[in-house]
Amino acid sequence: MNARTITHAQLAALVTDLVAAGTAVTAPARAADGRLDYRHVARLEDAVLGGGLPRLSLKALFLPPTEPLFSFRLSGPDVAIDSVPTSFPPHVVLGAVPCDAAGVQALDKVMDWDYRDELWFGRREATTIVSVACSSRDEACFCGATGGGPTATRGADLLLVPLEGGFAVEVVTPKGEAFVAVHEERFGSAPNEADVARSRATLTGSRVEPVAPLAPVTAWLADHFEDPLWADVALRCHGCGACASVCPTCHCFDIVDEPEGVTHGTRRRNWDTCQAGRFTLHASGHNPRADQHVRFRQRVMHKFSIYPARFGELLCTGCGRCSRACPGGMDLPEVLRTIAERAAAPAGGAA
Amino acid sequence: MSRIGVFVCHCGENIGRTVDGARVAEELGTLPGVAHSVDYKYMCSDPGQALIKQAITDKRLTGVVVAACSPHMHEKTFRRAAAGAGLNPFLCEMANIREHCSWIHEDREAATEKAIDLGRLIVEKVKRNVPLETIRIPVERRALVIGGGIAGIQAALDIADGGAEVILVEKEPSIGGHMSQLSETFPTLDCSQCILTPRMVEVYQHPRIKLMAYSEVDSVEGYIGNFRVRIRQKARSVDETKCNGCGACQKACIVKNVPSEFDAGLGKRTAMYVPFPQAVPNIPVIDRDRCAYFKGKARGMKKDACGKCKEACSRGAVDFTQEDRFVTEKVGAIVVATGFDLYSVGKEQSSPGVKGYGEYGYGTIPDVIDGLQFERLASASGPTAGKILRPSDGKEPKRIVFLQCVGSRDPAKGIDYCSKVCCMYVAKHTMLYRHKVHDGEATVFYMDVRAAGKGYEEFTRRAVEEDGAVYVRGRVSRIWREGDVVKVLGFDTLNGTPVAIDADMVVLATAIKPRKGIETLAQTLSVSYDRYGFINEAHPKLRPVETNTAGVFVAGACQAPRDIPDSVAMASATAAKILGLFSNEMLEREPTVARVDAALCAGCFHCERVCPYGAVEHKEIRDRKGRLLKVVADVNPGVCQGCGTCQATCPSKSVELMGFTDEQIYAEVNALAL
Amino acid sequence: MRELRDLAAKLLSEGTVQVVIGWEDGPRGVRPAFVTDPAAARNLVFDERCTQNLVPYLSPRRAHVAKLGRPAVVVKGCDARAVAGLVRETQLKREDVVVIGVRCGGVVADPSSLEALSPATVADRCPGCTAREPHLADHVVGELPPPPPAESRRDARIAELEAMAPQARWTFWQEELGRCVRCHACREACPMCFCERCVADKTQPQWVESSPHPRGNFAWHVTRALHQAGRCIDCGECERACPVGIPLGLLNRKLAQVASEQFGHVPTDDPAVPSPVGAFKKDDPQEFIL
Amino acid sequence: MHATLDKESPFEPRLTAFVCNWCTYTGADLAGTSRLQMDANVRIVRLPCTGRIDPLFIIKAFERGADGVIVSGCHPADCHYTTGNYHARRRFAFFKELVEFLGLPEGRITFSWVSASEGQKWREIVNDATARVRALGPFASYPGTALPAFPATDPHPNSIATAKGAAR
Repeated sequence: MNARTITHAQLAALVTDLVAAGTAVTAPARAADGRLDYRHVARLEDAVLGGGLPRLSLKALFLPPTEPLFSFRLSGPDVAIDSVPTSFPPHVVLGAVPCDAAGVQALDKVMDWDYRDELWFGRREATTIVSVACSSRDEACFCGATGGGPTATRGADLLLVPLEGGFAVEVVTPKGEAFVAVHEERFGSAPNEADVARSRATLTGSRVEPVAPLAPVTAWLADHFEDPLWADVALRCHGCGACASVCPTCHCFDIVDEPEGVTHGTRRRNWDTCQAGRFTLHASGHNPRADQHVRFRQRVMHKFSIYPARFGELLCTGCGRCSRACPGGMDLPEVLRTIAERAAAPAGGAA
Repeated sequence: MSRIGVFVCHCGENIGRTVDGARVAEELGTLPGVAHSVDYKYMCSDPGQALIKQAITDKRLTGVVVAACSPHMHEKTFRRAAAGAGLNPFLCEMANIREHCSWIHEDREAATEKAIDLGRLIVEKVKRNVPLETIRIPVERRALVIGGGIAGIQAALDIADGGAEVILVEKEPSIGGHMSQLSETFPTLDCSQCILTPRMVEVYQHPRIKLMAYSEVDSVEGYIGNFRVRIRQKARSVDETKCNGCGACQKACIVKNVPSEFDAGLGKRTAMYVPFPQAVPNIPVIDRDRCAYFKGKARGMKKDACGKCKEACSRGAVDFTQEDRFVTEKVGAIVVATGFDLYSVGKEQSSPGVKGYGEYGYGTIPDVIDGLQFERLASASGPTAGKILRPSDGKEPKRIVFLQCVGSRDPAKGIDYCSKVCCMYVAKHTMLYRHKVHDGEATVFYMDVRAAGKGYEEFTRRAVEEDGAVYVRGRVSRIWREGDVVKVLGFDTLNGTPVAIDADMVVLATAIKPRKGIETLAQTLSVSYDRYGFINEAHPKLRPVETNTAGVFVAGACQAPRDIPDSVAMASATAAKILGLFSNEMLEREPTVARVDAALCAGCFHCERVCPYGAVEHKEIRDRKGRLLKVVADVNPGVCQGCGTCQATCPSKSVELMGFTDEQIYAEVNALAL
Repeated sequence: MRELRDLAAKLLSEGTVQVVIGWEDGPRGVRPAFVTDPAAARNLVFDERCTQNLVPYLSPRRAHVAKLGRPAVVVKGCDARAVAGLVRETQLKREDVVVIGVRCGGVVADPSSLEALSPATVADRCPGCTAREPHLADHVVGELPPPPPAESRRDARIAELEAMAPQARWTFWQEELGRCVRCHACREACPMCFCERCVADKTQPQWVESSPHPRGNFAWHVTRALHQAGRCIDCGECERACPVGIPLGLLNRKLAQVASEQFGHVPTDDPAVPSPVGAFKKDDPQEFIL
Repeated sequence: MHATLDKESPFEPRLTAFVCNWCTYTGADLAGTSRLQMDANVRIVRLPCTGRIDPLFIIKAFERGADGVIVSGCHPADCHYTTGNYHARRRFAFFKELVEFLGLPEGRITFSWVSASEGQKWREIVNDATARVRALGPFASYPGTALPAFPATDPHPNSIATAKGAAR
């Protein structure tokens, strides 16, 4: 598809256009405490593009931490149900970080697996995701190892790559193309390919990932469900689930009924995490994942073995939020590195 | 699904006037789980109760809500009715739409709306009620009586005569208490010791009374019917099994100048002593703080400083090596009868907030004495052999001024209450004085003369009319000494004139206070006390001898200032209560007690710290191989009184108060949502 | 540092303990270390980056750590209060753990930070610290470094909030608590949150709604703070663990001020000093009660 | 004072009262027996003791539509269970300081000691608390209660208080 450009001024005008037309624009923006969140913005100046990872990932916009599924009302023997709408007004995400956008796309598979999650796809369809190439990285980042990178387009409808005075606009999907068509007057002609290549090279640089590509890890996991490694690597894990909260791909939820009085209430779904002890607690009191290291294994297995086996892709985009969030100093790249070393060791030499 | 029956009472016009009972019944009838909802004129009447019973049977109700008066009024009535129809009584609850609604609102619409809310709240609670069984606990048919004054003696005798065993603990070397110090008693002027001593001997000889004098209660565990009491028997330094009370040791004792407690400091005693000749048990004790032998040892002397008593004892009963011993007794009930202390007139006060009267010169003017000292002067067994002689020079006082309400009824000094006995004993003192010193003049300063009691008013009149006591209504502002005269400056509020009297002696009727250290004992027993330290009765009118801790009773002046007849009556009342308690093999208790979910309890024991009754115990949880998994809290249902403080304190809500569970309260709050 | 390493190696090789829980250099700053081999004791570090409180690993509910055997734990003065807390609340027997105290001159707020200790980077609890040398310790190692900066940003922030109108304060906290996703990391990282089943996970009845909506979040954060009232040992782990940066330390600190001003209680590493929970004085302040 | 006298004010607050069985509940009974007229806005939940009253009850009452809460029990030293009210007093000292620090205005929650003989005082507590909450307005309208963390994702905005009829 065609590449285009957009100047800062035109981008600002675009945001104003959208907001004026009633389209919500969400972008990384400073919260009161100065940290970045994906928030509604009314003007481009409020957005912080390419300034790093917001606290929570983009997933929260499509699978909110809590959302109502329906409300119910008892009337004599009858139960009346009020459903929530599954179609949503148009919404634009501006400045999605590439690893966040990739997470959303990875989740499309499970959300359309045994049943189609109408709320997820209702929001997905209403939303246009405009990524901005990533210019910030630290030692927790390992997107390259998961097939991504600072200019990866997975999950994005449009990708903005910084150029002097504005951005090169890479049109990734038909939805992105349609978006450009609607706002045609804001976009400029095709960018100078050399400028774009230079900008991309600056961002990617001589980047060395803390982990090698993960195919050997996936292979090793398949037959190392029981391995002494697990007890060792998870000692410092508190089981707090901060990792899952900030993760762009962790998507487990709990369903609860909240009464609002004797006869009515709301059913909601709320984020949950396999890192919590009670996640697998049976009514009998038995817990198949009673130990924290088993719960940690579950998280690694799901991301790097179970999900790939079922859907053909990793459930990790290498954003590194889990390492940064962990109060116990757990480091997923380090764990993956350790596994990769075991995988590379001669058979029988590892365990 | 629950099948709740709702019964809305009109209470005649009482509820019906402001609450539309029919509408309340109709609205509550639409709630999920309500199978039956009716209104009726008088639910507590026989036909009303029959209506409930019939519905329980016909509609197979699983719970009953009676929307009527306060549960304090009729909860028992309706629970009994429910039980009569085969429903567990604890599945029946009341919504208070009379005291809390119809009687306090006039707007019929607002009151009806509120009645519906209150009814819905209880319907939602009752849906979560579970059948509870009355708790039955065995009873140890032995009683502990703490304090060997007249109240304790009477309680012990009455309980023992009723057939139960009694342990009587007295901290002094002899029983008898304050009554043994009195000369004569009002309003009959019979000799105190003459009526008391036979009772003391009776205690000593009673086959079912175990007397433990010179002993103190150390700790109390357990609960009604099942107390375990640890008693400290203080070392007498005399072997009770060998001593025959001959008194040779006392005669031999070289320390002879110890102020006698029994004589209120007016006489002397030896260090090896029996407090008074009629003491029970008649066994001496060594006052180790005063004894030359023990003082020598305390100073580190290698050689025995004395040993005269030991030498004098023909039976070898004196034992310097004796130590405090502890015994543990099981009892089913406890009587607290620790009596009183006198308010100390001087500036030094043991109780916070109470101030003394420096202006009365007590402690500095030897001829200003208190009422108890006067009793000793008037007593035939006292230091003056019953002659009224003043302490300073041993002369017979010709003019005595008596001051009532010294400390009592004086908020400025920190005591608001009336000490009750002083008006009577001051009248008695004036009479005793005139009977012994015929030309003596007795002047009484008083605020009021409170002589309510059989023969009391007549008694005080006699003091004035027959024995010539002069009563001056007013207070004394200052007492000082000039030569051998005690100057008293007061004010006669009836005449509105100052009064100055040159007296030979002044007697202060000081306030009555609970025994020093009563707070510690009360805490040991988990009974409450007022700001002065008097033990609180469970109900000031209807449960005057019970305390807030089941199985602990109170008699005599430790509950409030009491005279002898009051103390004896209370003592007999406690005995009746205890014998009633002991007439059952098993006790029945309301099942409103806390229960711990051992699986969820993390064993932090905050519950133990807040429990007012010490009902929380530690329980070990072990696996099948006997390995200790954890230690959790466990509530003893016999001790728990059902306050629920544990549950509100428990961070994880692992303890539930039956009848007021979290589910029930949540449901009540939830029922109020619009 | 050598003193610490030698002691750890000695305790391990003598068999006094089977694991020493301390700090080591990790991929992102320092992190908790579980040393079972005497030779590995040389990896242990202690410096101003050692922010983490390691005492949560002693909780009876950490089965995977307990499996390693009898532990020694390295504590700063503030962390020692957590050991005292666990002993006080019968979660830990004092004799079941060897406590190695380290003398401390303050730590940084973020242990993965590369910046040196300064008034800008110091952890909120450090200014004015009175517990720089642990008392509840079997061994105390190291020299006492100079004290941390004495200005408390946190107390100033509390005063600032208290000066606001209630509605403005409400709005502030709604924004802060509104970010909560109810992961309960604050609870899991807390040494004093050791319940078998947290009240927030109780469903019959569900006092604290598990949904991260403003209502559920308010109930949770009030409950969490109240359950710490008078018990919080002020290690700051809750706030540090929070993935969305809620200033939980302000709530804890506010209640610590109440405990101190009204009940005379300050956190201590003496297990014999009772917590104000379960205690009362007859003349406790009650001006707020009509 | 009676609720209906306040016709000019359209808002009638709802208050939930958590009271102990022995003192305040009985005091409220006495107010009834004495026919002391008072505002009809308060609904009493009876507990054995203030010691049983959990801050969670108060939070839940607000969640379920209460505009104000009253907590009342025996005066110090009068507790039927000796010390339950002393423990409650500490608990509520912490609770009150905390919720006010979180911005709840003073006056939404009333703490009181009302003995079994203080029917008159109970009426004052009820009328004064009702008047205070009436002046503060509905809790559901308190600013900031409906601040969504994630814009445009939740078609049913929540608030700490139940918006009346929101779930119907």
